[in-house]
Amino acid sequence: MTTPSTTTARTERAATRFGNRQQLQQILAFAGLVVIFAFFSFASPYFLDWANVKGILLATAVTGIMALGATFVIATGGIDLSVGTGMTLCSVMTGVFLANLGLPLVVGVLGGLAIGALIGLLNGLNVSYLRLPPFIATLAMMMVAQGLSLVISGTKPIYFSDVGGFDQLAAGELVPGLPNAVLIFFAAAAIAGVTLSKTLTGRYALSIGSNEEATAISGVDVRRWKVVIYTVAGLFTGLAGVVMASRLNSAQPGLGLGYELEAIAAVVIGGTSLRGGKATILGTVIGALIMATLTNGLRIMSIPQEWQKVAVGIVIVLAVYADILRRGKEA
Amino acid sequence: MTTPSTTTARTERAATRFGNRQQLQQILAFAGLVVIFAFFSFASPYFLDWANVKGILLATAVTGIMALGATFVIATGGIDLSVGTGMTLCSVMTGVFLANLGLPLVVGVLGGLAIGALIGLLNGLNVSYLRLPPFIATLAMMMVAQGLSLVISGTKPIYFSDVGGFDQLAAGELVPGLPNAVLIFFAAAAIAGVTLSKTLTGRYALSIGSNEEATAISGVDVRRWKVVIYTVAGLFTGLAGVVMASRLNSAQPGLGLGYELEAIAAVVIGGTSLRGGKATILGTVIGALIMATLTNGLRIMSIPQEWQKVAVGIVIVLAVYADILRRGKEA
Amino acid sequence: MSDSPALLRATGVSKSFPGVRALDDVHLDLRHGEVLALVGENGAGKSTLLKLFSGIYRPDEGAMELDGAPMSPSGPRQANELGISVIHQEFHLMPDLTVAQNIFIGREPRRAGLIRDDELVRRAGVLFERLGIPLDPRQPVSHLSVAGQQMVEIAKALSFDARVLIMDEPTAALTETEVDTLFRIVRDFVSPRTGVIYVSHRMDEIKEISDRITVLRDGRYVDTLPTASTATREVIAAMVGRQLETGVRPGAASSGSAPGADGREVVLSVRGLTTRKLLRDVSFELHRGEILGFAGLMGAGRTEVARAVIGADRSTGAVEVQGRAVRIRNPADAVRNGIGYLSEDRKRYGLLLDQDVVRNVMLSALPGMTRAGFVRDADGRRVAAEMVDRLAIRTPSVTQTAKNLSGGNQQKVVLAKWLVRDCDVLIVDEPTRGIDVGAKDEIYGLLTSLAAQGKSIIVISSELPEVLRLADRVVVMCEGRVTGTLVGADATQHDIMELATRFGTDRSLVTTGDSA
Amino acid sequence: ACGSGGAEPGAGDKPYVALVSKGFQHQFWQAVKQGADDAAAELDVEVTFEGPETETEVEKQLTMLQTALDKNPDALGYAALDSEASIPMMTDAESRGIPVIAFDSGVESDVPVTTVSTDNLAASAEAAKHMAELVGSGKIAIVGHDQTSQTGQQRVEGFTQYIEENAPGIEIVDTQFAGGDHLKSADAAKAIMQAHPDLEGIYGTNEGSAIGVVKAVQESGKAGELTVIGFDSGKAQTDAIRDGLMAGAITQDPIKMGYETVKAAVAAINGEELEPVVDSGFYWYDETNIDDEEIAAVLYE
Ligand SMILES: Nc1ncnc2c1ncn2[C@@H]1O[C@H](COP(=O)(O)OP(=O)(O)OP(=O)(O)O)[C@@H](O)[C@H]1O
Ligand SMILES: Nc1ncnc2c1ncn2[C@@H]1O[C@H](COP(=O)(O)OP(=O)(O)OP(=O)(O)O)[C@@H](O)[C@H]1O
Ligand SMILES: [Mg+2]
Ligand SMILES: [Mg+2]
Repeated sequence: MTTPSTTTARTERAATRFGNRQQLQQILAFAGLVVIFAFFSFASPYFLDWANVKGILLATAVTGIMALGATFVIATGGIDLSVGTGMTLCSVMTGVFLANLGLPLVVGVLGGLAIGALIGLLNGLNVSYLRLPPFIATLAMMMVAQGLSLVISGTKPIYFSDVGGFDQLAAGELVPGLPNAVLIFFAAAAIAGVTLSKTLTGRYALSIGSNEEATAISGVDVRRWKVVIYTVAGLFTGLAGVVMASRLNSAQPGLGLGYELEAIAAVVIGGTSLRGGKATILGTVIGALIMATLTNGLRIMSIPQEWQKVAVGIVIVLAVYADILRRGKEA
Repeated sequence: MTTPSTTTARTERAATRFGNRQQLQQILAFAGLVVIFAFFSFASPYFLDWANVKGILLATAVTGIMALGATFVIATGGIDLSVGTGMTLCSVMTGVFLANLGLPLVVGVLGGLAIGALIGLLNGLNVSYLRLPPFIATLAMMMVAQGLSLVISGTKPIYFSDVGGFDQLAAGELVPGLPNAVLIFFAAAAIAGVTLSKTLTGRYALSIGSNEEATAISGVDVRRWKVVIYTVAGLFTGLAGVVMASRLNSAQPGLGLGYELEAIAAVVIGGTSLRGGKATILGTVIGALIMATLTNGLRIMSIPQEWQKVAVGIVIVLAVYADILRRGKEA
Repeated sequence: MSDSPALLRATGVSKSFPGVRALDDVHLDLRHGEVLALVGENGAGKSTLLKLFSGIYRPDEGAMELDGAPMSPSGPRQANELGISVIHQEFHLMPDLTVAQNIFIGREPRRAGLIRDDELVRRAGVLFERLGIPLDPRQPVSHLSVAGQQMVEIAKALSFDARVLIMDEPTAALTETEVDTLFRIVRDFVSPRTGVIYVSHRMDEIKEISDRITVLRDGRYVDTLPTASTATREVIAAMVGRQLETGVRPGAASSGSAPGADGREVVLSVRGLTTRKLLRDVSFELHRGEILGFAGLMGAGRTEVARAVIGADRSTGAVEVQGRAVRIRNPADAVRNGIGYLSEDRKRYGLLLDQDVVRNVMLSALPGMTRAGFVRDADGRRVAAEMVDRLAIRTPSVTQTAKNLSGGNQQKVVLAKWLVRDCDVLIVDEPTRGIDVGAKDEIYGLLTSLAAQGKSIIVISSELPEVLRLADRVVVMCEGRVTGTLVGADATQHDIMELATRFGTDRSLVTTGDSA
Repeated sequence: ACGSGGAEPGAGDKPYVALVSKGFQHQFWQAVKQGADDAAAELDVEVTFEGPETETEVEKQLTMLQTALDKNPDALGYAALDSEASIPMMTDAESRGIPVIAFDSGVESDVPVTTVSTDNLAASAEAAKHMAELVGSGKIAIVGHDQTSQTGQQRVEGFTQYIEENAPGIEIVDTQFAGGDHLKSADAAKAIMQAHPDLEGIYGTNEGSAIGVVKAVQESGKAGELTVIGFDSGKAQTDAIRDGLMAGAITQDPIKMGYETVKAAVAAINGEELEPVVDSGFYWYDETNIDDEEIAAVLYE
């Protein structure tokens, strides 16, 4: 063994090298997105137009917010299939609070978030205490939420036309030119980023995903923290529901199925591993943007819809493969 | 240390005792299904009627066959999202072979299977050699297959009305009273069962799912075997496509999305772990039957659609929880 | 046993698992200021006993006391709070988290709810400085070698303000230099208010570090002996319940009969093996019937040579098998060419932890156990039962899940897998890691007889006596290069150490610094 | 340029009409597209046609609408899944001077210059009328395709209302929804038949549902015992009618709908006045009139 001082010096050198490399990686993570953007800008004169970019961002917002929540669950090595219809249930309940019960705007919005948290809480309890596989627990919740949305709404949309200002939540522009929905998405991403990397919730999510047993043996109350993590994820589902409702100025009870797959896809394209332990919020945001940009660009180019599917599939393969090459051999 | 002979005797005796316990478990695995069956028989006089049971079996067949294939992929710790639309593509191609090109029945059917194998092969290559996460590789394939189905069919169904005998493939009754589709499902399950537990393909799938690195170091060509495993899974997708086409006597290019989730759910309800390493075909068959029985029973009871969803969600939680209790604490 | 208030005491504890009575009325007392060694054969119940102290298991019967007060920790967290710190045999690390994050998991310093990772790194740095551990706290644990991981576990245990330090085979993954460091740490730790329980299969270490020795056999308490006045032979006799001959076997690697390079056919020839990370121009030859030892300090590159040869890592250089040039791109190619590799990291590269002994033992040889494409499980069960007997694997049945076996028995299962495969060239990397003295001898005998049958074996080991005992020739490595080849019979520990430190310092414990 | 060539829309001199429909892979929407393409060829305009996968995807459709507007079309055809939700975009279109033609169902807004649609309530009432005539009295059931979309609901509502008001002897014992998936509709219909062995008739509210019902009747060997009434066309349905498995069905005129939409769009671009509503019509067809020229023209394969 070397003397302590040399060791430290060497250690620090290594650390710096390491830090720089990580930064580089994060910057490069944009590459896929940038290439896609560049391609479409070249291919269509309408693409790189603020109105269109705004459209892309707006299209990213709802799925993106859901994906933020899903990132936490996936970080633990779990999966959340209930984000799509759960979001719908939150929309519907927001509708009940605001349009049917006439509660104040703030209360209604908080209520929507609370329903999201409740969905997450139940998922967490089922996973932690009933020891259900996350796939099953959240699949069941997906169905229950879908059913309840229809039951509660009487299978009819709930309109917010009489709830003053609700639509401004998503459509208003606190920052001129940027719809609030996008602003909310970015703010939520910032919060999610800090939560994942700087709070116990995030740290334990990654730790559980990395080695659940070891985490438990290290004295972390894994069951309790899982409940917390799923609840946090549920809060994002709730937020997505509120934003969705505001964007449509209505709660559409039939919506939602299929969104979970898009959200999970955004997370995985962003480089988060479904095995857990590795997750970044920046990746998720980029993943969500890639999906929305692709869809938009192909539409702008008026590619027939059936070919759009084929193209999206192929581009996803290329984008993720490029990302894998970039990150080296680990697969 | 005891002498060799005693030890061996003890070891083998213990193995037998253990074997019995496993058998008991497999018998008990039916419990959830039996309870559900008993409940519905009690709740509706029309449920326990051969015609209805046949209906349930028929409803299980297509998803069940897909789930058989998905079991192999899940055994490796992967996931296959392309089974639903992949099945559709196989239907469509069978239509092209038989209805459009007028090839002989056998050739068309084998062609459909071959397309399935091809889909699986591509998935396998993407997972093995491009090192894409299975979620991404098969998500991309799901989109590509969906797009191609529409492109190839011109977004129109292909009818088999002029292909003599094709509909008998599913609807005929080689065993009187039992539609061939059900027979095919059971035969496929038997083949899948043997393949999973008695061939290299199955054993390596489980080994890879259990510890991929250790399997590789043990001299198993993991990449190549993964390609084989995905291809085998694809064959089942192809079979599902052919059966589907025969049952509808047409290839419906718009169908298929969402079936992948049902298939995966059947696998997981059957006790196969999404982490890989543990899988049984019997479990998958029971899982598929549970799903179909639930849907059928609730419909027979004329429960409104929205409540059906809620009920299915809750019953899935209960069934899987009961299974977990039965299997003890391992979760 | 003495009646003075012990620091830590277990009286009459028992613990059963399905099919196994792991502990049966076991006693243990640890006095203040002592190092108590705990020894026993593989599966004797040592790890299980320690897990009672750390609260991972609850005893079925019996009681435990800390300083005379009854204690029954509800879990590792509470054990830590009571002042008991345990380094378990199996690592409990989160590979995706950094070293610092691993050490302080559950104890993160926070400000306004946010974790202060800089503070974590600082504390880890201070800890490492104190312990003399050359690790980067910011490195993910997945980048560490087994030895590195072991050091993290040690640092983690010492980061608590512990009074009782319990170590379950901490040196199994370490070479002598690190063992010296560890012993320094242990001696620093011991004071009149503290004590250490130390589990090891290395008798010389036990002699060196411990004050008394408690012996377990088949889950039962046998005796507690004072180290100073007890001969190693007696300890071993107490462990195995009979007299056992250990030491150099006549005819093994002894003098004149060493086949050496002369005359015998070369079965494996490696020329100019180079990897991006570490290896520089490594060349050696392996002859039929030869046991070739590889020695070196931790991180010298022995494992990397093996991984490069079997195609697990990318490398350049020429490999010839039986005189034919071959290209080995992955371990499957290697096995096809008759080269098997037993990894030093059994958990990661050796075992299917959630599968049973049969499936583990069959894994490498599976294609040979089929008829018409169908696996003959009866063969597998038979072969597994044979191996259980031959290697004395302690398990209730061959259908026991691998993760329920004791550490040493797991190691035997991995070895069994390669014995079943019967490769012409077998590379064993730390083959006796965690294996008890008696069984070690059996395994040495086994390897020697394999060589006598014409198999060729490469033994990579951090235990110099092991290398010296087995090897016909010894290749010594330092910093990724071969610094010399010694003829086993003439080599001494001193010669090897000199070659192994040819380039001065050792390397860091980080092994996969640039990928991953 | 039939709208599917991938050519750059609006880049040439031709006027560009963007159509955002409620779906694209169903036969019905493909027929609408065909009508639109026909008109495009005839009137020398460019047309693109897009729609979400299912009729519940309000948000997806909105995003499509947004993208369509970003392409700066000369006119926009829009079949709203939810008219409320699209109001801001309608306003946007109006402010940019892009005329909007509503098709299939109306948009509750002054923006659309005209609406080309089928009266779903009336069409399903017509289906009910035939059901009542054929069954006389007894139990019937409905297999619906979509529980939440306007069309899906109206197809059930119009039918139910007619039966309740005009056929006191008939009882609708069950209404189940199966997403318009052929297989799931078949399974649902079978379950209903199982629960009500004395069922006299089943009504399937779209192509997939109707074919599913026929399948179910066939598979349970009850062909001829039940009166099956369908909706929309497609080869499977016309075959079923010819074979006597299905008593008859309602067909809309999707080709005309597409054609009229594009025609109205061109008129709007040229600043012509338009009627507020263009009825694209619906027809009852059965064995007796399936080969009539008028009917054959509106049936699609
Ligand atoms: N979780 C478990 N389930 C079943 N059996 C177990 C479990 N843990 C340990 N055992 C059994 O208990 C016995 C004692 O195991 P233990 O790990 O305590 O041995 P050990 O003395 O530490 O051996 P080694 O020297 O090999 O590490 C073994 O036979 C082992 O198979
Ligand atoms: N977890 C791992 N993943 C990949 N490669 C590993 C891993 N652990 C070890 N290795 C390989 O083994 C090497 C570490 O062992 P190395 O060959 O450097 O030293 P050694 O002489 O075997 O000493 P020791 O094994 O005692 O550390 C690494 O360079 C790496 O190539
Ligand atoms: Mg042990
Ligand atoms: Mg090594």
